[in-house]
Amino acid sequence: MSLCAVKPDEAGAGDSFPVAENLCTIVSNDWVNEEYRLLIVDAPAIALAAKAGQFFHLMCPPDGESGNFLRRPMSIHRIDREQGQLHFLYKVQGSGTRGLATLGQGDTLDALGPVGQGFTLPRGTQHVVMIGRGVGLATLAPLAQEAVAAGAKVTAILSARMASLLMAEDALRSDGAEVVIVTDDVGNSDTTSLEALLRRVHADRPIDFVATCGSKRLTRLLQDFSTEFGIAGQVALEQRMGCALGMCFACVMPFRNTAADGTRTVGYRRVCWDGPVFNLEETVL
Amino acid sequence: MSLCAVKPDEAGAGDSFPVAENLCTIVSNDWVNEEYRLLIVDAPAIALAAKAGQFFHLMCPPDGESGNFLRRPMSIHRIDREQGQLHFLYKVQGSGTRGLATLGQGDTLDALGPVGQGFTLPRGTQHVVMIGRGVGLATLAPLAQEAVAAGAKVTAILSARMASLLMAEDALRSDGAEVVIVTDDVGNSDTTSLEALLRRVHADRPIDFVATCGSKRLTRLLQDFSTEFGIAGQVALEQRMGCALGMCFACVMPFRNTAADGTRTVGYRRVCWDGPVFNLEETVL
Amino acid sequence: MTDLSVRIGDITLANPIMPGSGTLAEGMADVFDLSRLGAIVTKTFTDDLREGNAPPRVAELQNSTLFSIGIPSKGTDYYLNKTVPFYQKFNTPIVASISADTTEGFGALAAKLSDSGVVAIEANISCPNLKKDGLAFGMDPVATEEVIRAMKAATHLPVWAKLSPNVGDIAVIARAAENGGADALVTANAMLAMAIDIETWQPRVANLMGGITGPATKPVIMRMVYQCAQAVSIPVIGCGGVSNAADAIEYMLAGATAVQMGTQSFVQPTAMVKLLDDLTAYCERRGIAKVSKLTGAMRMFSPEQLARQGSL
Amino acid sequence: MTDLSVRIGDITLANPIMPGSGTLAEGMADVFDLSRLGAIVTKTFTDDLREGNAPPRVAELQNSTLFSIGIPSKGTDYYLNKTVPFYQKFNTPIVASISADTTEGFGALAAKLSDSGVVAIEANISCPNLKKDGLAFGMDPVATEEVIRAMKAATHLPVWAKLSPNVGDIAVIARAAENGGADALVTANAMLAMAIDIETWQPRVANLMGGITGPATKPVIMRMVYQCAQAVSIPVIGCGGVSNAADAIEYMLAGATAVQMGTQSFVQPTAMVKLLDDLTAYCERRGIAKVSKLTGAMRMFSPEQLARQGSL
Repeated sequence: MSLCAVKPDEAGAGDSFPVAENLCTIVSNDWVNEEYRLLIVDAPAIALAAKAGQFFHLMCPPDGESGNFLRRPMSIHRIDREQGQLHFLYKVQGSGTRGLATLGQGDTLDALGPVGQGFTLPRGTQHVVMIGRGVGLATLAPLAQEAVAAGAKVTAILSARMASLLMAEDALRSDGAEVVIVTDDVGNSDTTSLEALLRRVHADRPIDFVATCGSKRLTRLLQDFSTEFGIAGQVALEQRMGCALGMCFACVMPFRNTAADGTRTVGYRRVCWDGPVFNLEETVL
Repeated sequence: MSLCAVKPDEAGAGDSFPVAENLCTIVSNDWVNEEYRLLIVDAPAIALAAKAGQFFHLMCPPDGESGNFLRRPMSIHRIDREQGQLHFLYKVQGSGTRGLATLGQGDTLDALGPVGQGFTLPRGTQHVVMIGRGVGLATLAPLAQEAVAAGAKVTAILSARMASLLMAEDALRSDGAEVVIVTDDVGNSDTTSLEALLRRVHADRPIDFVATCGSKRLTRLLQDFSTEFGIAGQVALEQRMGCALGMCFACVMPFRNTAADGTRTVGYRRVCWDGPVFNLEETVL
Repeated sequence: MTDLSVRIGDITLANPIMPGSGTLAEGMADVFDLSRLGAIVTKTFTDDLREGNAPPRVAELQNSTLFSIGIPSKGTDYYLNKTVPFYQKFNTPIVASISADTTEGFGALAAKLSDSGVVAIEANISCPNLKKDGLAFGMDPVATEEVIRAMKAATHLPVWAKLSPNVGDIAVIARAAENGGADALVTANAMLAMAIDIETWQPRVANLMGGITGPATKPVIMRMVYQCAQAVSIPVIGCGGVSNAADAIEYMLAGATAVQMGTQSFVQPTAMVKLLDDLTAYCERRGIAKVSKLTGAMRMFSPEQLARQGSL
Repeated sequence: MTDLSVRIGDITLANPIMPGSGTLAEGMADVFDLSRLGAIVTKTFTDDLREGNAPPRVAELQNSTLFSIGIPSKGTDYYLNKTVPFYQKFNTPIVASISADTTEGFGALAAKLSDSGVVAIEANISCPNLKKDGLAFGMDPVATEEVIRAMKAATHLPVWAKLSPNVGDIAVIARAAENGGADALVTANAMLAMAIDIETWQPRVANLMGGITGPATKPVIMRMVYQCAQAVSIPVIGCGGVSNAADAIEYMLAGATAVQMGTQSFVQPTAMVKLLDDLTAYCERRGIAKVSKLTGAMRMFSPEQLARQGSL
């Protein structure tokens, strides 16, 4: 089946479709630190056509009395087309992820996707700065890979409570990103320190794209920073979802709209279909 | 906890109760032939106090889309007080038994019981004849054990499509029963042959109690036979159940009642609470 | 130690947990000490003897059951001479659930119970009358009010109205019951439902329709309990899919003063006792001195909160 | 080869499977060929632009979901210029689902759709009007009849009435819709329900109440489909918890001519296609030449059978 060649507008014309209920075989599903697990699956070609910032909607096994009736959205941590594998990095915190944690090698994961609008790197981008905290780091890694492949320098600022909770560091480095680590422990992860850091990075080498995920505080920081310097930027958002295909309208959040005449209003958009990646300046926090 | 000492009438007086949600550890759960599985569990003392003809109401694991919301009644095949074990013999045919079949060694079975009215062997019984087919055989085995222990001779007539589907034969022999086998294959399992067999057995050594389970045809045969010769008899019945404690009134079947003035009427009784063992002459088929 | 007691009109119950009518019988005394319950609501009986519906009477559904029992009854004499004395061995108030074909019948039966030893009478005006395609007293506010009024005129005992969920606006029925003099509402009975076997093409219960009970019904009855609690000033007893302490707490937050457990007792006979233990633990963890503080304690989203969550 | 076609009034559909309104959008075209469907029912829109309710809009329940979306709408122009052309790429009849605040509004919007390319209009008179504590047109037979009559006067297109399940006697509403001129009934919309978070003590959807959908609702809606099919002579389309072919068959046996799938498509976007495959296989296994033979084919227990099964 030809995959990326099929645009939504052409669907129905043949029998190749860009989104599928991919039945993926679990390769491993292990703890990477005390809070996070890394799930690696063998994925079919449709799934491997995913782009940075897109996500999969996972059927999670039941967790005790919770049947996990709905799927759970999960951002992609790594698309490894050589190995034919997808990586998901997740925090075990709700019944969905508790169910996911029960999957073992050889089990099957039903992963609907890839879905959603991923990151859009402006043509000719020279220097991408991404800043993430917690599981947000997982979501940004594929963007680093794409940006480096597109010839851009990538500076990844990773924030965590302590160094032992850092994730994605190795993946980012091996993808060619320059990694800067800030932690609460060390005391350089507060907004003031980070703003100063961003200014230093920008002064050293002009940033022309910023991206973030997973923290309102960091998103606000990047909104202010990118507005001040006129830098394009995007954020990957999270919201409780129903269908992940734009059908149920459950996952809306408010965004700023600009009409043709310049009038600005605020309206709901679907995180699953209009996002989960949105332009920073349109995002209401 | 003192078990058999607690009669229903005394419940509430202390904190020992004759019925419990017994959490039993699976010892084994293997196929005994192409249709039946034998489930052996380690059981607590409350469960081991069960009497022949009583049953347990089993919580069955989910089977695919069927959650098996309700428990399933299961007659007891063997009460092994020395080993502290209960044996259940079951045919895998519905979602409940399919769920049960998924249990493996070391898993836990939630077995509510023992519940129901078991067999009542008249005092001084000399010769018990029991006749069973299919899974009905499983239900009768504990009665053989009790009858032999009470000093009676037991003749067990086992009926099956073919000899390979026979069950309980060894258990019955080891408990001291004389086993007679009839099969469709051989052509001696039809009603006419069986009636002739019963008459021969009775002529040889007078029968004073008959018991059956699992076949309407055999129950009718025993009803006619026991009526003709004035022999006491009982049948263990099966019915779809809700609660197994006489609460929901779902498992009723019609029975003949005899009023004080001799008037006979027909009325519903609960198989779980008034039975599952009923006197043959009261049973409506 | 949390005070678990609740008041239903003039009656104080040691705790808010009781069985739904028809979901407890003598057999339960073999499993746990019935003295632990807040009340014992007995199975609905009629003055006359009734056999109930033909089997099959039960079908298993997803997270629920379809019961079509009818109202088998051994009559009033059996109730007074056998049932009440059995439960009087326990230190728990007994509530009689009754049904009748007419308003007068409800009144006459209530009168017979006045000195029986029960502390209240629950009027089962809601059990689907399958002979009328599911219509019942409880689907009509006028009939509801008349039945309760007739019972109140016939006995000094408190009367609880067990409402039918098979109505458009439960608040109208709730107010009718209150106007008739009901001392409490029980919200609600089973929802009228149906299932067909796709192999035999026959109904899965012989009587075609039955009542769906179990966890699947909780969200709809939760809404009705809230609507009832908003509509009347008498206590509301929540009944519908209560399986555990979380469900009981949810009903209380919605406005229930007490809750009845039904179907879960069929699956797990010790569920009411476990519920009480877990409810106590919840109150202790949350520092709730009196369980009655939970009643109606739900907090709506504030405008500020909706704004933070992305409201427009 | 089984003939899967069914007739809904003057319209012949290639098969009886269609999405429930609000459970299919452009994104589904990325998953399978929408030409396989019997019809495409689009998400309800209003003439005016609406944002819908504040989030959280969804709560997960047992075997079901609680949705409180409101009716976000991009208005009629968007529908005519964007939505219809998108779905016209598929070889499937389009059914527009509409809502309005007034009877006149329903009529006016129906008129605007007359030449839009849709083959029928579904009147969403049943979406809970949460501003009125859940009351809606569909809870009142007079309002139901008036809305349908106004639409029929305004357009030559067939009108389907999507009934509310939040009523006491669905047959009364069904007959009112038929009297108003409805060409078909869709039974039914979501059941009004509620859930509370026992940790935050807040409602689980911001708007307090929402509609429960999913498998848990099937037995109640099944009963309503049967009651509707008994009450009217126009086709009934079953809608409530359809997850697979077995559910569709069950609805057809109860009297439905076609079925809508909703929530299951959120969980399993290919479910409608799988349903069609399994429905075909069922018909072939059972030797059913025309799927329409299933409609209303349920067989009651015979007196002889009840006697055999132990009836009295």
